Amino acid sequence: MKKVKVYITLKESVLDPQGQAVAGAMHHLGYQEVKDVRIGKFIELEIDSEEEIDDKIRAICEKLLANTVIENYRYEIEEGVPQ
Amino acid sequence: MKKVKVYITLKESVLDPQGQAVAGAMHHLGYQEVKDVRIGKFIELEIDSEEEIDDKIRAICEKLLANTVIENYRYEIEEGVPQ
Amino acid sequence: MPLLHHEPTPMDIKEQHIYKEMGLSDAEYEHIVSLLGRQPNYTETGLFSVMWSEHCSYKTSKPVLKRFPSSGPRVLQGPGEGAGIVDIGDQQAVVFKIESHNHPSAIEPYQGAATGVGGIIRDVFSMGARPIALLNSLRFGPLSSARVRYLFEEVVAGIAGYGNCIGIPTVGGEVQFDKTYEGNPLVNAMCVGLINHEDIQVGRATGVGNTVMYVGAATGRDGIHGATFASDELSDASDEKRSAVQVGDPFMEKLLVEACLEVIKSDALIGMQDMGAAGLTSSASEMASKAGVGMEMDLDKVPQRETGMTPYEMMLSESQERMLLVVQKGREAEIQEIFKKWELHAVAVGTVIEEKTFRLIHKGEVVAEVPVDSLADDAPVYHMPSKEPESFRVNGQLAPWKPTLTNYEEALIGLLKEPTLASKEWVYNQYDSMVQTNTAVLPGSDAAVVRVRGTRKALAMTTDCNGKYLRLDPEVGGRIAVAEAARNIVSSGAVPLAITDCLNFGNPEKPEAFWQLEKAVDGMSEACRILGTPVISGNVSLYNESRGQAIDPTPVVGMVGLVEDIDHITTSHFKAAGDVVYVIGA
Amino acid sequence: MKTAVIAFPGSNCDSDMYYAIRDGLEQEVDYVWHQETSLDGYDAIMIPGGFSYGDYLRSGAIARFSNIMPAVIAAAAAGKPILGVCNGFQILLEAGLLPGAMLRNKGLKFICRHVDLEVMNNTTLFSSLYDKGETISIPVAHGEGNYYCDAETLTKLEAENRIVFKYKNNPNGSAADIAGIINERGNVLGMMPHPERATEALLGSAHGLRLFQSILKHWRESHATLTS
Ligand SMILES: Nc1ncnc2c1ncn2[C@@H]1O[C@H](COP(=O)(O)OP(=O)(O)O)[C@@H](O)[C@H]1O
Repeated sequence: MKKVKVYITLKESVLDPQGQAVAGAMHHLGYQEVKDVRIGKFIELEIDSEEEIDDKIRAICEKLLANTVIENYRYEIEEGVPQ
Repeated sequence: MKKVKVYITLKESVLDPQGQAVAGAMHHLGYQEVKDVRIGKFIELEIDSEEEIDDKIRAICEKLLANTVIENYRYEIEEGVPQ
Repeated sequence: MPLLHHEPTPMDIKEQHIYKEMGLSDAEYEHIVSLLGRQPNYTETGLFSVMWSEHCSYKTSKPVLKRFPSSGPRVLQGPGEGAGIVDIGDQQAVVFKIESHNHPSAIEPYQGAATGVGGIIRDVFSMGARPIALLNSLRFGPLSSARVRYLFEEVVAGIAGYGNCIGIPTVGGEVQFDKTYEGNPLVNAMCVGLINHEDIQVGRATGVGNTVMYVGAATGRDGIHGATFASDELSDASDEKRSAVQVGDPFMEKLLVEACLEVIKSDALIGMQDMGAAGLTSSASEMASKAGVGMEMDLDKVPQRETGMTPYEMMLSESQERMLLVVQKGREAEIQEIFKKWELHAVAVGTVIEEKTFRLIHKGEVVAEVPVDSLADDAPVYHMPSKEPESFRVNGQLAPWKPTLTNYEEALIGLLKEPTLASKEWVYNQYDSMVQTNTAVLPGSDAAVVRVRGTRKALAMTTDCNGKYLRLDPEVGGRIAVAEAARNIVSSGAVPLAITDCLNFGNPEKPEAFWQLEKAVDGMSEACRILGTPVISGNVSLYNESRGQAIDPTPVVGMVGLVEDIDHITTSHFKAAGDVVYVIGA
Repeated sequence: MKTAVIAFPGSNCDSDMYYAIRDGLEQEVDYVWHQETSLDGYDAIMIPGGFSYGDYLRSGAIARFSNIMPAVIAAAAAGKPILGVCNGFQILLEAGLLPGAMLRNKGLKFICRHVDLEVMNNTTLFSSLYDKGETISIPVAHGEGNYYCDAETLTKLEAENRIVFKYKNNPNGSAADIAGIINERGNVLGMMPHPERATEALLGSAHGLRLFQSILKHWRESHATLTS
C-alpha cells in the first residue's frame, strides 16, 4: 500500500476568487502582513499497487483530480521526494 | 517575505463525501487499486513578517482556515520542515 | 514573472500578415490603414480585431437581423443596448436578453457556463434593472458519451454555482440531446430584470471633461483571444502560465449588482456599461462613439491582477465582473463612497474628450490613437452569398412518412426514456429557483412565472427551440420556435410581450449555412409579427461547427409574457382525477 | 416586535426574510449591515441565507468575523431570539453559538426543492404554534447542509430535546436527519430549510409562517408579563 499526496493549484494567471476573499478576511482580522493567498486542493490517496504507479497517478490526476485547463498538479509518493 | 503552506484535512472520524465520490469514479475508470481518497485543502500564503510567525499562522489556521470541529491542519514555512 | 514579449512592429504586422492571426482579412487590414492614414501598431490592430469581430460588430449577421420586427407600442428599448426593455405599466418595465457562451463552455464547461451567466446578468443590471430571474437553453450530444456526460454535469454545475451564489433564481430553461451537438455543445443563458422607467439608463459617455471610472475585478490576462497568443515570442513555458479561460467570481458580481443599482440613483452618474466581450475596448469605444465624443484612458491606472501587462493585453482582456462608468467631473468621490460600502474600488482611468479619438496612454506615452467611430461604426458589413442546400430540395420531394405502431405502450415508454423528453428534475433541482421569493411557478411547468412584488402582476418566461425542425426547414422551424414559446407563455396565463433570441448557427461563409440563417430569421420574424412579439434583444453565435460539420440551426427563443393578475396563473399539471382532458388547436 | 435582518456581503435571502416579516408577519423589520456594531432596540435577530463572502473557504467562515457578530453573541447571551437560516445557520455554527459543522451534501450537488420536515419539539419559542410530530413542507436550497457533530454532541442534543426539526427523507446526509437545532438556553435556532420562503400559498407553502408567528407570540407573552 502506497500513500500518495496530490497537490492541485490554480495556474498562475487564473483568478482565485477564494484566495482573494480569504486574504481580505485576514486583513480584516488584523493580519496585514499576509500579502497573498492562493487556495488549492490537497488530496491523499491510498493505492494498493507498485507497478507503473507514476503512470497511474498521472492518469488519475489528469482525468479526475485536476482540471488541467486551469490547474496544475504535482504529487509525492509516500513521504517521498517531490516530483 | 515567507511562503507558508497550509494543509487542511478532514478529521479521520468525519466522513468525506467528496473523497468517496472520487474514489467511486476511480473504480469506475478501472483503477480498483485505489483504496481510499481524502480531499483536503492546500493553501499558500505569503507573509511579510518574521516575528512570532508560528503564533500568527496558528492563529490564522484555527480562527479562519480550518474548522477544528471537523478539520485538522498542519503547515510548513518556506520549503522548510513539516511541523 | 511573466515574459515581457516584444511586440511586432507595424511593418511586421503588415509583412507577416499578423493581422490574420487576429482574425482580420487582407481587405479589412487595408481598410484600417486607409482609415488611419498609416499602418496600425500592435495594440491598434488588436483593437480593430476585436471590435470588427463578428461578436462585436455583427458584420455578417447585421443585414439579416434587420429583418426582425423590433418595435411595438410597449417597446422602450429595442436591440442595440445591453438588453431590451418592454413596458409593463405602472411606470415599470421588464428588461431581458439571452446570450451564448458555447465555445468557452466547450473548453472549460464549469467556468464557461458560469461566466456566461455572469455576463448576461451584467447586461441587465447595466441598464439599471434589478435581475429577477435566469433561464438557460442547453444542447449536448448523446449521453452515451463520457465526454458529453462530463460537459452536461459541469455546465449545469457552473450555471448553478453562479446563479445560486449571486441570488438570482434560475427559473426555467431547456436541455436537449442530439448528436448534432456532440462536438459543439450550446450554452445559452438568459436574464430577466425589472426596472422603474425613471431608472433606465444607457451606456453613453456624454459631457466633455467627465471622468471615466473602472469598477470591479482587476484585469488579468484571461480571455485574451487564443489565436493572438500564437505569436512566436510565446514559448510552451509561458503557455503553462497563461490560460485563456476566465474564472467567474459570483460574489464579486453580487457586490457589483448592489453597488451599481445604488449608483444608478445618483445624478453624478452619466453612463454605465459592462465590460463583456472585448472588455475595455468595446465598453469604452462604444460609450464614446454613441455619445459622439472621444475618450482618453491612462492604462497605468487600470487595476491589474498580474504584473507586466502590455496595453494590448489590458485592452483585450476579458476578465469578468468589471464595469465602466462615466461620471460628472468633480463628483468622483460621491461615486467612490457608494462603492466603498460594498468593499469595491472605483478608479478614475480616463476622461471624455471632444475630439472623436480613442487615445490610450501607457507609461506616459500614447500607445494607440484611432478615430473612435472607426472602431465602433466603421466595421465592414458583409452580404454573404446564400444558397438553398440540395438536401432541402430532395427532402421536399419525399413522401410524408407515418410510423406504423403495434405496441403503443412500448412506444410511449421508449419516448419517455429519451433524455430530451425525460424529466429535467436532476437539472433544475440544482438551481435555486426560489430565492427572492417571487417564483410562483417553479421549473417543471410550461413557463416559469415570477410575481412582481407589490402588484397583482407577474411575468411568465420561457426558452424554446427545436433544431430538428430547422434542419428540415429553417423557415418553418423558426416559426415553430416562436410559436412554441408563445404557447408556453399563454398556457401559463400570460400575454406574450416580446422575445430575445440567440442565433446558434454554423459557419456563415458557407452559402448553405447562411441560407439557413436567413430563412430561420424570416420564419421567426413572421411569427413575431403575427403574435405581436417584437425582438428586443438577442445574440448571434456563428461558427458552431466541429470537424467541418455544422450544428442543426438552433435559434433559441426567449419569450416573456405579462400575467395581468396573479389569479390568472395556470400550471400544466393535471389537478384532479375525473377532470376532463381536451385537445385544442389544429 | 422589532426585528433585525443582518446583511453580510453576499447574503441573498436577506430581502426574503425582510418581506416574510414585513408582509407575512406584519411586524416592523430593518436590515442591519454587517459593519454595524449594535443591535440595541431589536427584539429578534434574523441571520438570513445566501453566500456570505461567496461561501469561499467554508460557508459562513468569513462572515462570523464581521463587526456585527459580537452584538449577535451578546444578544444571544441576553436571551433574545436569534434565528439563523441556511447560511445563517452555518454562521452560527462557525461562531460557536450552536454545536457542530456543515459538510457538503452527500450527493455533492446543490439541492433546491420543497422537503417535508417533522416537528420534533414544539416547546421552543420558535415552534410553539406547530404540533409535535406534525409534517410541514419547507424548501431547502443549499450545497453544504450535511450536518455533522460528534457522537457525544448528538447524544446531548437528543437527550436535551434540542433537535427541533428533522427531515422525513434526508436529502443531504445530515446526522440523525437533523434539519434544525436549538441552543441549550432555547433562544438560538439554526435550520437549513427556509421558513421565510414558505409564508405564502402563492409560492407553494405557507407552513413557515407559523415559525415567525411563534416568535411573535413568545414576544407578546413575555412583553405582556413584563409590562403588567
Ligand atoms: N436547463 C434548464 N434549466 C431550468 N429549467 C429547465 C431546464 N431544462 C428544463 N427545465 C424545465 O423543465 C421543464 C420541462 O422542460 P422540457 O423537457 O424542455 O419540456 P417542454 O419544453 O416541453 O416544456 C420546464 O419547466 C423547464 O423550464
